[in-house]
Amino acid sequence: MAAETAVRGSGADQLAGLDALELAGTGGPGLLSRVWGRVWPMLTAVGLVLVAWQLVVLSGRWPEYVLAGPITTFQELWARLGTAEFYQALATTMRRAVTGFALAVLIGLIVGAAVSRVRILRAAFGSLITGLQTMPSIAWFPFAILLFGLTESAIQFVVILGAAPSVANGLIAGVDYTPPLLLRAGKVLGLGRLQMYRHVILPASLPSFLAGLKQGWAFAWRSLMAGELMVIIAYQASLGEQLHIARELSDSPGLIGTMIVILVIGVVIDLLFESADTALRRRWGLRQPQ
Amino acid sequence: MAAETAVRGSGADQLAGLDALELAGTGGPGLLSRVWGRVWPMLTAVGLVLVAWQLVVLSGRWPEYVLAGPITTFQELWARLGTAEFYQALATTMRRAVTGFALAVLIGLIVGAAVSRVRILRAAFGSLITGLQTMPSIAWFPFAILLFGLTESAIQFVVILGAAPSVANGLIAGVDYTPPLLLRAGKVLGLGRLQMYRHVILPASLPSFLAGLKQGWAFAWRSLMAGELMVIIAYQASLGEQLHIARELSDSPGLIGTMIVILVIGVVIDLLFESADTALRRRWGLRQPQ
Amino acid sequence: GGGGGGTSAEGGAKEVRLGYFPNITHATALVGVEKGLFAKHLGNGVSLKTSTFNAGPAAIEAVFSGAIDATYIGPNPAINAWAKSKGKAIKIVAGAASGGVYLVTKPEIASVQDLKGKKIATPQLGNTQDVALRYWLKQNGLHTDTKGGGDVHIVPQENSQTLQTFATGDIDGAWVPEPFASRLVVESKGRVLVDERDLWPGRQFVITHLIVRQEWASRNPGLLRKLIEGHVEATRYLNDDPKAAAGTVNAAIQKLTQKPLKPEVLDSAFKNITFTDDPIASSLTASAQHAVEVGLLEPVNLDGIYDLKILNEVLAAQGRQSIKDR
Amino acid sequence: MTDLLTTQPAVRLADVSKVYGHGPRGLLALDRVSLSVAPGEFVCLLGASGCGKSTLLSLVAGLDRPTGGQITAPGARIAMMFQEPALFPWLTVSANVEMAMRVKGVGRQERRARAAELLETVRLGGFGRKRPHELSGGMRQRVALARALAQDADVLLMDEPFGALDAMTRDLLHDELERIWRERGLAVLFVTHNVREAVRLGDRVVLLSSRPGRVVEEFPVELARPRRTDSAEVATLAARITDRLREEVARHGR
Amino acid sequence: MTDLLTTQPAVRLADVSKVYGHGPRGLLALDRVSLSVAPGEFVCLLGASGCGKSTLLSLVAGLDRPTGGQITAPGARIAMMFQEPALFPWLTVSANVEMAMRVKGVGRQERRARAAELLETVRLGGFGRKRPHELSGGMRQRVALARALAQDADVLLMDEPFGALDAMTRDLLHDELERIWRERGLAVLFVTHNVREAVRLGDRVVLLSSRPGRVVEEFPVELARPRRTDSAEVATLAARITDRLREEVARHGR
Ligand SMILES: Nc1ncnc2c1ncn2[C@@H]1O[C@H](COP(=O)(O)OP(=O)(O)OP(=O)(O)O)[C@@H](O)[C@H]1O
Ligand SMILES: Nc1ncnc2c1ncn2[C@@H]1O[C@H](COP(=O)(O)OP(=O)(O)OP(=O)(O)O)[C@@H](O)[C@H]1O
Ligand SMILES: [Mg+2]
Ligand SMILES: [Mg+2]
Repeated sequence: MAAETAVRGSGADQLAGLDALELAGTGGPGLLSRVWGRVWPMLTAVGLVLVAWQLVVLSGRWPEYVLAGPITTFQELWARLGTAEFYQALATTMRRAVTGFALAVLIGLIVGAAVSRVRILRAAFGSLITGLQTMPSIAWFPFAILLFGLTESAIQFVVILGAAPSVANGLIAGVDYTPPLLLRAGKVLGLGRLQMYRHVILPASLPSFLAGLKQGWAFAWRSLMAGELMVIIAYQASLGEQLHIARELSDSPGLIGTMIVILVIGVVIDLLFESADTALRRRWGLRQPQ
Repeated sequence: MAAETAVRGSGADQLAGLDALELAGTGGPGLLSRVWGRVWPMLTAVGLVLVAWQLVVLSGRWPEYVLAGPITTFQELWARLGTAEFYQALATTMRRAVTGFALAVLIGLIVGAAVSRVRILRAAFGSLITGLQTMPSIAWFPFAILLFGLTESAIQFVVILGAAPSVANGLIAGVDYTPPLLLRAGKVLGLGRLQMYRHVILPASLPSFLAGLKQGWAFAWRSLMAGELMVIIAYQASLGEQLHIARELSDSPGLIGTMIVILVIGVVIDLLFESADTALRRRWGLRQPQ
Repeated sequence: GGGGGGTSAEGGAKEVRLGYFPNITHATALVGVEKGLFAKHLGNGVSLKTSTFNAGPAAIEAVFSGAIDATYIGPNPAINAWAKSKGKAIKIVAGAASGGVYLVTKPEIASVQDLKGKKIATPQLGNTQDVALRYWLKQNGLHTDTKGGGDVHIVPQENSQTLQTFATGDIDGAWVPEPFASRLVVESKGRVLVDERDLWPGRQFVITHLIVRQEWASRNPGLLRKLIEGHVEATRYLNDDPKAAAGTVNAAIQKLTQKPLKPEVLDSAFKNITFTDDPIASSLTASAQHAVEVGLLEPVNLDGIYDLKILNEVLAAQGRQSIKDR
Repeated sequence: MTDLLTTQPAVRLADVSKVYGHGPRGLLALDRVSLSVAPGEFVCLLGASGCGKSTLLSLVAGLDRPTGGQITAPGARIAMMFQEPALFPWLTVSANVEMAMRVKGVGRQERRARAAELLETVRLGGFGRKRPHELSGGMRQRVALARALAQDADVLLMDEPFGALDAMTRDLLHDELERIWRERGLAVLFVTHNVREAVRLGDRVVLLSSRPGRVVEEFPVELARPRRTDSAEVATLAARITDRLREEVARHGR
Repeated sequence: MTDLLTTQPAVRLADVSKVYGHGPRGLLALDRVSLSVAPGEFVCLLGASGCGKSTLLSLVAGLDRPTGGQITAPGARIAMMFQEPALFPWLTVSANVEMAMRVKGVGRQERRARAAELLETVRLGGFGRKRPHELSGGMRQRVALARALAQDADVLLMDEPFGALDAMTRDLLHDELERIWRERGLAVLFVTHNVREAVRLGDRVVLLSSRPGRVVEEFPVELARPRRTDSAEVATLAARITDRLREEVARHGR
């Protein structure tokens, strides 16, 4: 008995030794230096773009009223940033984008879940989903108005039709590549159909789903920019409207200014998605901290 | 010596035996039954949609000139399919889509390659690429006309700006997930920087790149539908123009008919991408024939 | 770049690049191109290259970038282009069409006062029709604001969408140009409440005119003269033989859009539009004035936007009356 | 009564066959295999690649259905371990172990406690809040073992659970598995193609032929426990079985 | 001249150190390791997980740079095999083998012929047009071996090449490797943590300590070839080395 304990004890020691040996690793660089490492190249890039732009303007190839220079544009943008209207427009657009996108995610999730798990639905509607993705927003306008009249809902309808296919496709791709081994493991552990979905399939498809979300956001945003012209609601300025009006009025600084706002929003959203993605992959050990 | 040969011989036999044992497998179902398995649910789905549509029209909720029924629509579509003009429009649009997309792929490839491999470019422009994805096409119209005048090139410009970011993003994602082991293997085999790109990185990113292509196509197509209105080249009908005119004239059967054409093209293209994807994954053993 | 492709230094241009819309208010251009009237006046050595647009901004972008030399266009984009370029980019060199704008409402609306609390569509915030509606409501004691509030709710939306929303009852009326006004009447049983001509002195106000790129015009006065000669002949054709002209216009529209107008819409619209070489300068300045008054425009100096010298020379050569530019 | 229970096997396969596919392209993976595992018995299933070992375990676990024959596991709860750990990467180690209990509706507190206890059993106390990717291969397999034990099963199926581990780790895990098996009185059906491993662990080694899988021979292992993989007795029996196995394999190479 | 050449080692490491990371968070993976491999010698490098075996091979292969010390491989072309086959899945087996030659600009015809010959050597003649995923694990590793041989190297580095294979396949591949090594007179540096494998294959077994990696002891293996993994002599030496290794490992568990 004593002898056995000794053997076992030494076995445990050896196991612990092996474990300790396997688990070493060095830490990454600190947060501050990581953020700075991301920010400075961006700033440099922006600087370079500005310089190039100014040079084109200075070349005199086009008059200022055709292609506004950075100085005029930023004066215009700055003036706008000082008005309450700008922030209302921004708020309106972001509200629509976020709610529309949220609905699109919900619908994409349901459709994607159904299509990915039911083989007949898949064969019937799988390609239709991508087909819908290629449908330009303006084609939906008449139907949006038929169904919802001149209301916010009509805008949301267009946004959802733009974004939901991407979301669904992302989920479908994720489900497709759920490792069969995990499904078998789930089954052995006694998970039912719904539990399997909740505990195995959904989490396993998260990375691909996230990529679908990102694409969906881009589609949602573009659809929104178009849709905001369809229904102009009293006392609600919006970015889409501003973009359109700037073009309508041949207002070059206004147009470029609005484009800059759109770009900045796009970049910020991308950074959000990216950090979600990075966090996810790190947590799952898909991306080793290098 | 004889003894050794005997030993070796039996070793070879055993190896061959093991190999033979590992390499068994049953074939999948035949091609015909596979195609049919895909087609009939689609046909059923189309049938169901048609019935639902007819029911809505019959309900009398909206007059026929606001929401055309399937019969009117298909009569209209059929009439169009009988004209040479329809095929010219289709040809024009497809030509623009394909050339624009091809250019977008080329540019996306170059940009994606540069951004994915050069860390500073990545930090500087990575998020900008997604930012560009969210920029609506109409924002580019003034610049397109500035740069290219009223030419096909202006349309292509808009298409490229729509699609190239997706393509680049797909490539970047693919490069990111190129297994480091393969890179090491390439290096040990003596591959130089460019050879590494050509022989290892590009092929390894192909599946993700293909997904990017698919998204890119959707963006390209939508941009094209908008762009075809920006520059209307005399006597060259196009799908985008037809869509717009149908809407402009509140021509419900014309609009729905054009939408059907767009959907069919979208579905066909999706099927092409899907079969490319399936073939690729099967060839690489990523998707086991089930 | 496509800038200035058709011009060389000493006015030795080989082509004239003209823009217009496949639209009934652009009938002058449609007829001029279809009947070869421009080509006839431009002569053998010069080719006419046409571009069609479906809205003003694209046409102005094309003018600004030098992709076209001249275009038919409505009053608003012209004022914008003038204001944005501080009088450097364009000139109005001739009128094309007048009239053809109506307030069409649901039949139950019988008077201005019935409009209270109703939704009325216009093609675009701050365009001529939008300004006209607001100014007219104001004169009738109805208050509006640019945000869509007030006694009457003004909803700017594309004309095509107006057709639909009127049919579904989402809006109660619309202040729109032809052929949309006629379609509202013919297809959706709308009723004409106001003919905008009745609001203007001499029942005349500009709806389409011809603008040119200043840089091009100054380098190619000879080509400009020929272009205007063609324009004048096209206008005369429209007035001399309206029936045949209507057919020509519809044929041209069909060629460009594959969809002709319905005969009843065509007839009604054609009757309601006057084709004239007179750009009706007074209506443009008055409209700009109204826009300032309803708070849609910063005061803009339109002095010099017209250059009718060549037009008047052409008219004089035919023994016709000259046209005033204010 | 007690007598009846003890003589009744924990798992019994009677003439079990399995065909993959249909008709002429079908593949006979298992051909009338009969086999029983007594409660508390450790049976090792040995065979070359593709001889249907995994197929057999899938059938017993209920992941797939036999084409012919019968499988009975009277009242037995069955747990299974795969060649790879098959842990859910998005869950912590503890949550992985708790999964089976969670599905059954066991309360949070109780689950936690039980998982901690099981992790202690596989010598991973204190690792509950790590994620699978932070562990080494050997540790992951131990987590998978803990997860299987959490099912409170009477029968444990193991499909080459230690195939991917290095020799040293494997030796140590053999000791651990033997200890746990003895403590819990489990019936174990252990699949491997490592002959020494089979002899080291099993009460009985069953050798399957290849394609179609058939029981070729059974070797009772009557060596005293604890055994050592590099002991002479194990080597001797292993050499005997190996020769039989090689013969079986070489049959396919000619 | 000939004398000089034969006494000059194929690979020589002198006081090689490697630190991952910087400053206080840095990790000393290798600590002044000195080691040489003579031409035609088969050296096995043995050590527990994380002791720096892979790091050492990376340094020799030129995939990474040492922090201190010197590595000389006079005139040697170096090929390497990894634990996983690391084949390019988009290329056929033959194209995989041809890759190194393709990079060097060898003509198509010649490449083909040479690849076929090498595949014959690893007993995979006729499999050239298959894709890697169509092969079994053992076959893939043999393709990887053929690919390494195609580099016409004098030195072959092998990083646990057979770790993922089953015991039987591994035994067979040991025979094959030994044959090829002897035929070609390669210098082999073979990393493993399977003691029996090291004794089975090596002329010399070098035992590394763990973190920092240091050479603890060298064991010359003076057993006659061909050896059998389950022979008594191999087992005896293996047991000795194992004890030493376990001691080394247990040091980290306390
Ligand atoms: N789902 C399937 N469809 C068709 N054939 C299959 C399937 N699963 C296994 N097979 C075939 O059945 C035979 C037995 O497979 P199985 O996986 O049970 O073997 P194994 O003994 O576990 O092999 P290994 O040692 O490689 O794990 C093999 O020839 C295999 O190709
Ligand atoms: N790129 C790296 N960055 C930081 N640390 C590293 C890196 N590569 C290896 N290490 C660390 O260096 C040590 C030695 O690693 P190495 O991979 O050489 O060990 P090994 O002996 O090959 O282990 P194994 O048997 O697990 O393959 C380990 O502690 C490891 O965590
Ligand atoms: Mg198996
Ligand atoms: Mg290693």
